[in-house]
Amino acid sequence: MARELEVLAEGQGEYHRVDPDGFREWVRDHKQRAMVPKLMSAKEAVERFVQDGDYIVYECNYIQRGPAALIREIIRQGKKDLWVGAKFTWVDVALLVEAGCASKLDVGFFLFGPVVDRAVKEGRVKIYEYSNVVMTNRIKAGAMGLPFIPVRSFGGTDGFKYSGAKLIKDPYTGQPITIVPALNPDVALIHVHQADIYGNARVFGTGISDVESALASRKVIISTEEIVDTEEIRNNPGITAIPYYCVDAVVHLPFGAYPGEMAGRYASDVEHVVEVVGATMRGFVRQYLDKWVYSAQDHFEMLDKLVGWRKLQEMVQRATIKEGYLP
Amino acid sequence: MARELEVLAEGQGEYHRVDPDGFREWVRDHKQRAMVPKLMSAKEAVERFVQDGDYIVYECNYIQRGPAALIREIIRQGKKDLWVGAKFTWVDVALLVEAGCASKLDVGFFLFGPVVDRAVKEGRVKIYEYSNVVMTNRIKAGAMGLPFIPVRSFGGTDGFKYSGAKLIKDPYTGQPITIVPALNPDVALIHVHQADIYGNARVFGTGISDVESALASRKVIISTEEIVDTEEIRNNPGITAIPYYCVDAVVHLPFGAYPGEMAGRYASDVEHVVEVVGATMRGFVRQYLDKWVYSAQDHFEMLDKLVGWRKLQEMVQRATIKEGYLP
Amino acid sequence: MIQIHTAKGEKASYFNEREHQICLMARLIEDGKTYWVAGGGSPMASILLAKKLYAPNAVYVTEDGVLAPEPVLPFDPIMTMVSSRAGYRALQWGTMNSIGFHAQMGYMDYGILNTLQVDPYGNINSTLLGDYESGEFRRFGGPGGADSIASLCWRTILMTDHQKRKFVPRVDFISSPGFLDGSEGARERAGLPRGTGPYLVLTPWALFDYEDRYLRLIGISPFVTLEQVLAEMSFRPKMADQLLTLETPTEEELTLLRTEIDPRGQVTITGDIGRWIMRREDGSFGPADEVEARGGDPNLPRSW
Amino acid sequence: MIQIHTAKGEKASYFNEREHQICLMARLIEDGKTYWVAGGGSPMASILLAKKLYAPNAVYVTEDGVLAPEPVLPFDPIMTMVSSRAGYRALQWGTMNSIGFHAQMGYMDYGILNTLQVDPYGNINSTLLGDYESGEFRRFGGPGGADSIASLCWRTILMTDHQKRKFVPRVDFISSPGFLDGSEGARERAGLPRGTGPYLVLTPWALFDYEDRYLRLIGISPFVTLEQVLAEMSFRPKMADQLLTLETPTEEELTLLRTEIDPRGQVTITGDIGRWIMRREDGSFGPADEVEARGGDPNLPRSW
Repeated sequence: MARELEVLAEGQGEYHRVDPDGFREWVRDHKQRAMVPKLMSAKEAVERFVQDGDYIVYECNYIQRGPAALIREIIRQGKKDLWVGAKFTWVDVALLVEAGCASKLDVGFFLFGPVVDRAVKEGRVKIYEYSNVVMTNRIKAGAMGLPFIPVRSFGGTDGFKYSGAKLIKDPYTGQPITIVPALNPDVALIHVHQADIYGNARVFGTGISDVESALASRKVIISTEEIVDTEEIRNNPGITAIPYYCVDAVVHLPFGAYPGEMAGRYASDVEHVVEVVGATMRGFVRQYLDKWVYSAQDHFEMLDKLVGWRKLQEMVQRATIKEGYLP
Repeated sequence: MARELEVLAEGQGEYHRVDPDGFREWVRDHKQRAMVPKLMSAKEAVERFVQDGDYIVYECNYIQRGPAALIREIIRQGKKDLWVGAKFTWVDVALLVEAGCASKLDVGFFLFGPVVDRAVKEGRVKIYEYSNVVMTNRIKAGAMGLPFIPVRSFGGTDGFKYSGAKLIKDPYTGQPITIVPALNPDVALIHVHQADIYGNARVFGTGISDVESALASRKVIISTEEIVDTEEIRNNPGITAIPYYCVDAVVHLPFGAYPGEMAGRYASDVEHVVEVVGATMRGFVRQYLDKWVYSAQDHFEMLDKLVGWRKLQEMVQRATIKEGYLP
Repeated sequence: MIQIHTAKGEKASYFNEREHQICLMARLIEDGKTYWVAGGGSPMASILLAKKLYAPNAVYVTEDGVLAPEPVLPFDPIMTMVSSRAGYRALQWGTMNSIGFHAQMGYMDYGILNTLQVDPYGNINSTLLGDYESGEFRRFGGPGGADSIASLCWRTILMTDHQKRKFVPRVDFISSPGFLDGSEGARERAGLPRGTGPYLVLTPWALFDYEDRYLRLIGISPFVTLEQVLAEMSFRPKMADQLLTLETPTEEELTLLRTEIDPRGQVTITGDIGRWIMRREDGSFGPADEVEARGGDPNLPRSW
Repeated sequence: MIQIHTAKGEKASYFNEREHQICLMARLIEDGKTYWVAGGGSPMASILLAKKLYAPNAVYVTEDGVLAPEPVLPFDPIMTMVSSRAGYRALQWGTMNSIGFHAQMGYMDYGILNTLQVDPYGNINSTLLGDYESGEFRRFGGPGGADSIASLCWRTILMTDHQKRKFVPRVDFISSPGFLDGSEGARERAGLPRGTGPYLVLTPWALFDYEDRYLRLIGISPFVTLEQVLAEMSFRPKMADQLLTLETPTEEELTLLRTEIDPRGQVTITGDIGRWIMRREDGSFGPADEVEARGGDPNLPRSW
């Protein structure tokens, strides 16, 4: 047999190691298949489950239902050399780069600006090129336990050259087709509406690839607006988005998406968002971090000291759209 | 470039044509992207959208939420040479074979018996070997617009030899991995709890691969217990299982899963199910068809003449579990 | 070393071989682990019994993607899967694809399967008896979900009857993979995940594990002899240095099985359930004919 | 032949070039077809305007998988996607993966994109200006969803400004594929779906389609000359035999745009919106300085 199957072209970008068997062994040896309580503080969750050098994914941070409080905790703890799956990201990449946390980016999309630009030019940050959908497809493949997945996009781009993609001759159609490496991140950070203490989680509304990220990642930190009883989860099994057995930590963080929106619960803090976008675009990220991240010991102190109940209450009142965001 | 990528082994089974570009063109030329009403009778839907020789998929028929009434209509209309994606099927394969409708089966699993056995031995029915999950993975690949997908099962089996699978050397890990051809069926038959007249459909409870089948198939017939207003769909976009633009026909068929269960709405007709299982196992399928299918002009006449209101009412009363099956 | 839960309480005086097998399997269920259970029947009855008595934190999933249900028992007469009683109060309802992917990622510790035939390497046949190529065969339904369970779970446990025609040197058709030709790395060379494979085979008469990927007898039931066990196999298994004695059911186990889990007897009365066994006061065993009726409905088909 | 909806009612006297472009794009939206709209900004404003005036049955989806919403306008100041106002009363909420797969299967007729640079073959650059290899470049955010939109929708429509630095013979980086090197079958050889590719490019000054996969000028705005149009391109496009005149906005269009769709001016006041144009009574055009304020908030960043 051993018929040939041509590889027509290959990208030259470094890519996160493809090792589905190794991932399986990680799951077997580290994920709790019994229901054990996983409630802990953001500090503990980030200390235990985010290591220097880890590949992290999250999405829509500072926009809607992003894990904003968890990202700020990562910055506070000064994690290093993170490789960020920068798909559907925004200002947070600049925050992580300014804080010295990130050194590699798989892009996607994010809000560029002087801080990241300088870091890239000085070689402190390396960029590998993908697109948002190619990145979520890679995570999807990771969440299927596969080593790679075909995609019908990305072929012919210059990004392809700086990626882990390959163009092969499809053994079924004989036509060229692009395949991309599956992505099994080290860490997924996911903010949800409701979770029980074991990690069974509910998400309402659209998302990018939260469920896939939860399944695909070696370590999963869920932050949640609300802790619900497992009995409540069992009353409606059809709306459980994330099953407990892929979750490592559950952190109860009301307003955990602040300053972003949490659909059905609170609107965004527009002023804050305008401030951080401005800081990113103009390069004043250090000032932003000093003011909003380093100045508070944790999320709750930040809300108390820098935001205040009145503002939070006002954000809640502006969240007038409820349809589809309640169980 | 043109590095070699070995094909280590290949199954010898015929498989439904892999043609993602052809499928795309079918979608472009035949699927309505505008919202147009698609309500019609089962007779019209089957006449218009099931052709002799079509590859059809459905699941859980005569068990729970199966498209039982649609399958009976196919039998009444005497469709020929259907190729059945027989994953998570049961008695229905014997019904289709006895009625002369089916000539090829991709297995999966179904309830064997003398009728299919005879047809296979006489060459009237050909069987290709897969497993339930490999079949639903094939449909998943079809619903992603891909030509093939890797799987970590099926390798080393004898089924592999009589399938469309291939064992290749994974260009990322260097390890052997099985790939299977995507499946884009000609027809999907899906019974749902609620749909609007455009085909936006809701399904409550588990399933096998209904959503994937709807997306992957060239022609999609939805039968539904209940027609709901599109306003109702828009009130909870998070629970829409199937979007209108992949649906070709919406058939309002209360008790359309009869004699199977419809979770949250009615229990199964146990006597009927025992009768049809017995007929399948003992080879009395012709008698079953005469009594239950050919004797009635349509689903409604069957319910009226052969089942009766009292029985239906009793089935409804036995459906006491509601949690998770209501919007 | 295999861990077997200790059954407490009075031993039952009358039971059949199927009941004995299910109670044994229940005692083999490891607490706090995930089980992908094929269809219904004996594997499902075993995990349900285990959760009630020995492994309350064992988690099972079904082929249709139901995660950790608290089912309403008994199941409907035909449907052990997909139905609302079977999926009641689950943690998550998924699909066959979603649960298949979870297993593909390594989330399922154990799979429990039934089978038609098994060989010394743990290969499983549920497709046909006879010769595929010549067309001289009796066909069955196919692997269903068994192929994926046997491929993707870390450890596969097989429940089958103890009959010569079931333990064969070479299965007529590999529907679901065991250790294939038995050579080291054969599964990996076939593309299957590393480190998976057959773990136990349990019949009403005997318990087997694998040594160097070859079936090894490690325990026998007290109502059969080693000679009987070996006589009803078409090949000779390896033998453990010491054979365990497989304890017979307790009254508590049987009561749960007969009144809550399978009151209609679709698993433990209908179909091929083996012999009825009597346990005498002195602990010896003998045949029992037609023991007290349990009210199974003879019109109902065997559960699947 | 390109179909352009006819705008009814009184022509507007004052508008800026961005407003003009958006109104034109709205008139190009085909009713009853599906549109995958990148980000927010001009493409989103165009489809919203079209649905109100010309193409009520056009269906749009967003990158985060929202199918056919009836959004609450105006959007939040920053968020045109993902937010609850943007996804309100959709037919289905999916994910980026699900909508990507729908597009991959051919369900999306059109994609509408913004870009930094475009070349004669419709290749799109949103990654950087300069030279990738040498590191001498100004970097931008990356393709985001644009690569998939340009690859998977049947027809790609590009909205960009009419500037020499945007229309270049060769883009500095192909972030999203056009016709690549322009040869027949180049997309298919790169693994992209058959029969897809660039369809239109619309600037505030001109409309282009493609002839044999090369950009062709087919229409110009009445307030610029052909010479101006060509002078602000770094290559010469093909020319249609007859050039359309692109109608300027109507009062009705602008009122909807300014009061309902973009009342804060984040698309049509903030950032690079081109010149303000005055339309005289006699139908001729001239420059207009600092027209009546529309109340845009200068502290808000441009919408994305």
